[in-house]
Amino acid sequence: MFDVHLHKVGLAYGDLQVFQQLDLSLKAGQWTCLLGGSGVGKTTLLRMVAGLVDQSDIRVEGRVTCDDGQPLAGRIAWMSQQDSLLPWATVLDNITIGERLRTRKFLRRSRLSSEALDRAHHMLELVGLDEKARVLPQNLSGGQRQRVALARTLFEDRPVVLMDEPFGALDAITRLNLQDMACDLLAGKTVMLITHDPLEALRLGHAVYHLRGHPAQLTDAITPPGKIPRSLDNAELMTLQGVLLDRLRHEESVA
Amino acid sequence: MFDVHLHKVGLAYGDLQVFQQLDLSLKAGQWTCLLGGSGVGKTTLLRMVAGLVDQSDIRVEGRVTCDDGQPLAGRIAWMSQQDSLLPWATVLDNITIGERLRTRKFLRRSRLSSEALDRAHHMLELVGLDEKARVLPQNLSGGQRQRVALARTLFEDRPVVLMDEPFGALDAITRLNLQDMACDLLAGKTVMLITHDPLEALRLGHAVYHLRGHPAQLTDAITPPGKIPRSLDNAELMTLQGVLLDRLRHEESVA
Amino acid sequence: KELPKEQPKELTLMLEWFINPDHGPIIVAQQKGYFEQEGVKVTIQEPADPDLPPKLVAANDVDLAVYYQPSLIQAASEGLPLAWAGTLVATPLDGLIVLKDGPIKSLADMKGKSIGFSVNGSEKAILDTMFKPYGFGAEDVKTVNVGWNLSSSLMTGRVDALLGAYRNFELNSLELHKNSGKMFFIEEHGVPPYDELIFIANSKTADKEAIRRFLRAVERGAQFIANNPEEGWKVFRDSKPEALDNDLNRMAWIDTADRFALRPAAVDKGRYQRYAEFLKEFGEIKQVPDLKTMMLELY
Amino acid sequence: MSKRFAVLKPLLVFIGILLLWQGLVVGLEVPSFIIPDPVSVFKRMVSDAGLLWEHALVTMAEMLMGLTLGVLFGVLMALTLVYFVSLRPWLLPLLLVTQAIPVFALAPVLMLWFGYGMASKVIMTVLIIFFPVATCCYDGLRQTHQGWLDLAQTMGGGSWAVLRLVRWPSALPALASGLRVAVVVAPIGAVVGEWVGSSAGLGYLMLQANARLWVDLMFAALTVLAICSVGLYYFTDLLLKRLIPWQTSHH
Amino acid sequence: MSKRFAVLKPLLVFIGILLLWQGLVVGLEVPSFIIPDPVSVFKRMVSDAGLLWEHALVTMAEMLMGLTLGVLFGVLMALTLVYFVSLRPWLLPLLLVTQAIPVFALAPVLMLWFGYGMASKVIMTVLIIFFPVATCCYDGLRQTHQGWLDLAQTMGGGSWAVLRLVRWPSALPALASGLRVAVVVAPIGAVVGEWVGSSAGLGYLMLQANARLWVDLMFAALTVLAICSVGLYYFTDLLLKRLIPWQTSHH
Ligand SMILES: Nc1ncnc2c1ncn2[C@@H]1O[C@H](COP(=O)(O)OP(=O)(O)OP(=O)(O)O)[C@@H](O)[C@H]1O
Ligand SMILES: Nc1ncnc2c1ncn2[C@@H]1O[C@H](COP(=O)(O)OP(=O)(O)OP(=O)(O)O)[C@@H](O)[C@H]1O
Ligand SMILES: Cc1ncc(C[n+]2csc(CCO)c2C)c(N)n1
Ligand SMILES: [Mg+2]
Ligand SMILES: [Mg+2]
Repeated sequence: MFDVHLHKVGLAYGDLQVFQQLDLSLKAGQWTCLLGGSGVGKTTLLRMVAGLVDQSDIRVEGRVTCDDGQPLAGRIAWMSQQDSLLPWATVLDNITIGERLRTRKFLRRSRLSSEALDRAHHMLELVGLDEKARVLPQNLSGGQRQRVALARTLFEDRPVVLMDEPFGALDAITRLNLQDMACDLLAGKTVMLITHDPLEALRLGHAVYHLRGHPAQLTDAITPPGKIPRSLDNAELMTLQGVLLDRLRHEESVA
Repeated sequence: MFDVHLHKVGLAYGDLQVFQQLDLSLKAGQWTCLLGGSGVGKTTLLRMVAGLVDQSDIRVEGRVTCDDGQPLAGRIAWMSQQDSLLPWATVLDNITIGERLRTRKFLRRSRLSSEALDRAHHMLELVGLDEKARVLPQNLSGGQRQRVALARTLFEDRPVVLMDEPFGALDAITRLNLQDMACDLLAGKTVMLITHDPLEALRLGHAVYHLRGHPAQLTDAITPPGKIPRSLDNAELMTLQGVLLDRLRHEESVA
Repeated sequence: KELPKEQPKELTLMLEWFINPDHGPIIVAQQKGYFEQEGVKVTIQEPADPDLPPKLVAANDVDLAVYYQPSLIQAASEGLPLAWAGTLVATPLDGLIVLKDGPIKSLADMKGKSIGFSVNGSEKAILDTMFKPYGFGAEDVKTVNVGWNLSSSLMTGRVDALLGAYRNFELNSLELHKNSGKMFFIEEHGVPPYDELIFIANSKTADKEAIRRFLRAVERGAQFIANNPEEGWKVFRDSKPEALDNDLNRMAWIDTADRFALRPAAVDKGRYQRYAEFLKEFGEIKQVPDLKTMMLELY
Repeated sequence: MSKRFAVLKPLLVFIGILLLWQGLVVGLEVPSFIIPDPVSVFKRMVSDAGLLWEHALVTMAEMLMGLTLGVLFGVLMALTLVYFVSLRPWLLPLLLVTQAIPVFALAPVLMLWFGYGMASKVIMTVLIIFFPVATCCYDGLRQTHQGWLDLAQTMGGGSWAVLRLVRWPSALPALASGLRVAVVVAPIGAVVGEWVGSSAGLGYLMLQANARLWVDLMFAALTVLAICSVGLYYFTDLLLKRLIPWQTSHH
Repeated sequence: MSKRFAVLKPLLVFIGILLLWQGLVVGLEVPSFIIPDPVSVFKRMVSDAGLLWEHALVTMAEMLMGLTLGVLFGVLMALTLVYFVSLRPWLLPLLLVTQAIPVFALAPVLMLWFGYGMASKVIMTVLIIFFPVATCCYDGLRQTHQGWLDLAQTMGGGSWAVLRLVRWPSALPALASGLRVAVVVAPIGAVVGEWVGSSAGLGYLMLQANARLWVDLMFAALTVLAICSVGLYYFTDLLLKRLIPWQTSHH
């Protein structure tokens, strides 16, 4: 168990300085939620943590460290905003791609352990797609694709999980169910979650940050009380939602 | 002004009967909202209305007609669930692609009328992306891409507008603003909107349907009172939301 | 004697190979203006594909071509409208070439060896005849088509012998590359003698008057070379010095100068009959062609 | 029904070509020593079936070996270009030079270097096939969707695994174009090789027939060659469609 | 700095090849008729510069004309295949047959119909180039993302407009592969054409030189040809990179 620290990170696409001198800590075993206007830089920040910003046209500053001294690379599961499913692989193969990518075997079809296969089927069941296991992604609906991507991320079973709007394409009920499921499965893991839904952030986050401005800055964290997933009937949550919506609205007037 | 009627439509992908014997009317000048679980068939239904289901592996039944007797084709603007931006075209070119596709000119670069160009810039301003006009889609954030797709749909200025989760990738505030904007611009148009957000449906829909089951069936319409966009403070809306969430939850227990 | 005509006739002549001393009389006639004086205007073309000239003549695309007597007989027996229209070299030049200090000392050693050739179509007849006294035939050697690479394929050892390489030319070429060659002359080993290089024309549409004038000029060219071989060389060389002025051509010229037919328009039909029967005997042609159509009656 | 018709169509086209050919020959009075009529070619094909078959086997063997090696080398070259980025500016010109030198022009010299046996024809075929395969495969590999590569990176995939599971399948459609070109171009390599120097094969037979002015035999050999390569193409096409099923839906 | 170095690299490679070549020839004592040493080739290039230049012009003209026409026809064929779906099963076998027959086997016919001049060589080049371009362009056009086509359909785009604004740009990367192959293959076409019958051009010069055992002249011609086509390739590559800017970011 380790915290992840972002030290004075900054990033620019060409002339566009997305953020600068930003500090953030992802507490070990906790969910850190990130809200923010469209195009403010959430995805960019998440990619930075994931170590995906080494392209030539991107200028990067600062460091991302883990407080156990080990590098972060190799210890994350990342779910991108686009589902990034491999079109030639069945749903099952998509879910287990990480496992297969890591086997060092030189075989034609690296056989998965039956344990892994069982786990993959279990994941599919959890996201409600067990009967689609052998289907190609192009034959899935938008929400189904997102659920497959979610299942893939959960299947990875890494200590740090980075998710970029994992429930965005889901209907309200499925979303709540999957939130619960994710909380359950990711208990004890360090999670960074980008979402557009303030309630979702309050329901799941141990710390809820708001990214805003140009270059983007982080507000102080809101730390809703209680265990996650929190019930939405909670009165305190509603109060916090008011605070949050105020912050979000404030941003608009600033921008 | 004309209504659009779906008569006993049915569709199957191979063995998968998505829906059957479905009737639905899109009232002239009104917003019809469609809710439903992930993978139930909303996108499929919308594509059917848009006339996009002529692939070989799809079995289609029923008819889509307009009550003015004219065909529907050529009178719709369609916004798909994926943003479908052309990667080689700038944001501005993406927005005006419809206009350019329809000019019958054989020119190297069909010149847009300055009127059209102004309108495109105006659309961009409305979705808050005026300074990104010359940027390629690959340099946009997820929400920005969706806003460009929305601007493209609105730019089309067709009597019937079909939108598949047009606000799904947007943060709460931007979403509210763009809903208002869309209501404004689409006043008098016949709109079919798929959404996952019950509140969004209640806020914007003259009629709110719920698609559920296998094969999918439509529930009776909920018809919230008052002009759109409705205020969320409205008490009646909250009651209706309760009804709707009940329906949605009920579906889950059935499935 | 015919007077030079006010209206010169135009002829296109396609050679059978790139320009070399074998074409001496033609080049000399061109250079010294004999063609003009005889009232023909000749355009000379070199072939890129050695199999093309007869077809072009048959299709009336060119008027005349340099060709081989054995090949003419074959073409005629296949029904192509081709006919003899003059002789350029009246003796065989072909032969079986081996390396002088190679393992092959006599034809008997050829059994099981490989022979490179530039296809002409009578290899089987020739080889069968040459090897017969030693108790084997064409099927006991391996024949390899080597296209344009006659001497180099022998020098690199890719083949053990060559057929279709000329005694006046390829032998010198070998010499120049420090590989002495030795030739088994085919006419000394049972193959009926024939005219190595002849002119052919379309048997149906040939303009005999033009050909007569052409042959007169070629005859004068051959005469000139016979009388002044050194001078002839200079004329030949200077026609295209950048391509022709080299050691190989100089050496080949000497070996070629006395082989040009001095009576290009004369014909020995018996030779054609005999060679055709020879080919027929070895199954290279199905029937002996009609000499009447195959030999243009010039006079 | 329609499946069976699909097989019929190429056949009909084939018959159409034959009719056209016969029509042209008769109509334009093309002399038979330039192009013979299909009937006499067909007669030759029947009477010399054994001969044609024997030489066709040689050519087919050369083609198949050339194809196998050419595709192999092409793919390896593409992989090298993609993975050893620093080697790229050195390799690319080298690759170009090997291609810019037309093998045809080099053919006679190649024969001297590698002998008149099969090796030289296989090498010619390889040289001809190699470049389309390498180019298409390289372009395909380069254009792998960045999102997938990012994903694979965060998953800690070794580069071999990433190649096998991500880059390779994503490059398959482009590689397929390259393979289709390669298959069609392969006969040229083999036949030119035989033309320049050989003692067997359809190219050799064609040359022999041509020199003897047996034009019908020459066209019979040509027809056999055409049949071989059309067959090879359809076979490859079928194979590729099997290998890239996720593509077919876009049709 | 690094830009300038990028131009230097191919040059260094070139010099490297030359040194290796010279080393091999001298070291292994290869006889000059098998492969000449670069020094004597270079001498030939200097002494016969005029001759080479003259023939190079002819070949370049043939190549460029062949390229233009071949690319044009290839693209047109691809468009026909994509747009006239019902024609496809008829055209495809036809297309294949034209390719399966080695062009130079048709030489006599081509010579008869199109004469001994440039036309027949241009036609040869076209025949050779045509197929890679058509295949790649066809594959590119076929694989246009269905979402874009659906969008265009709902927008009521005419098929010409859809082609120009959607299908064409989306096929460009694939077409680029085809063009790269075409550019590199073009010299083969021209040279084979010259081989089959001509009185000018580098191919002609090479054949003549080869038959005369002037291997140094042959390699000089070969070198000139190689320079021409490498130049052509880099030019095309630059052009293509300009035309497809949205691709570069994936690198
Ligand atoms: N091309 C296809 N081929 C086969 N099955 C398909 C195809 N597209 C969708 N389906 C299936 O049809 C059903 C309906 O899909 P559709 O995309 O209409 O769902 P949806 O209601 O839009 O879902 P979502 O909210 O997740 O977007 C799903 O079960 C899906 O798996
Ligand atoms: N590859 C890129 N090149 C240049 N600019 C980029 C690139 N990707 C993103 N941007 C810009 O950087 C800014 C931040 O983008 P980012 O994707 O991080 O936003 P986001 O907060 O995730 O937004 P959203 O909620 O819409 O997904 C945006 O203004 C976007 O236009
Ligand atoms: C100098 C010279 N060398 C070789 C040949 C070619 N050649 C000699 S015989 C033959 C086949 C017909 O007999 C061929 C092609 C030539 N014409 N001139
Ligand atoms: Mg984002
Ligand atoms: Mg959908």
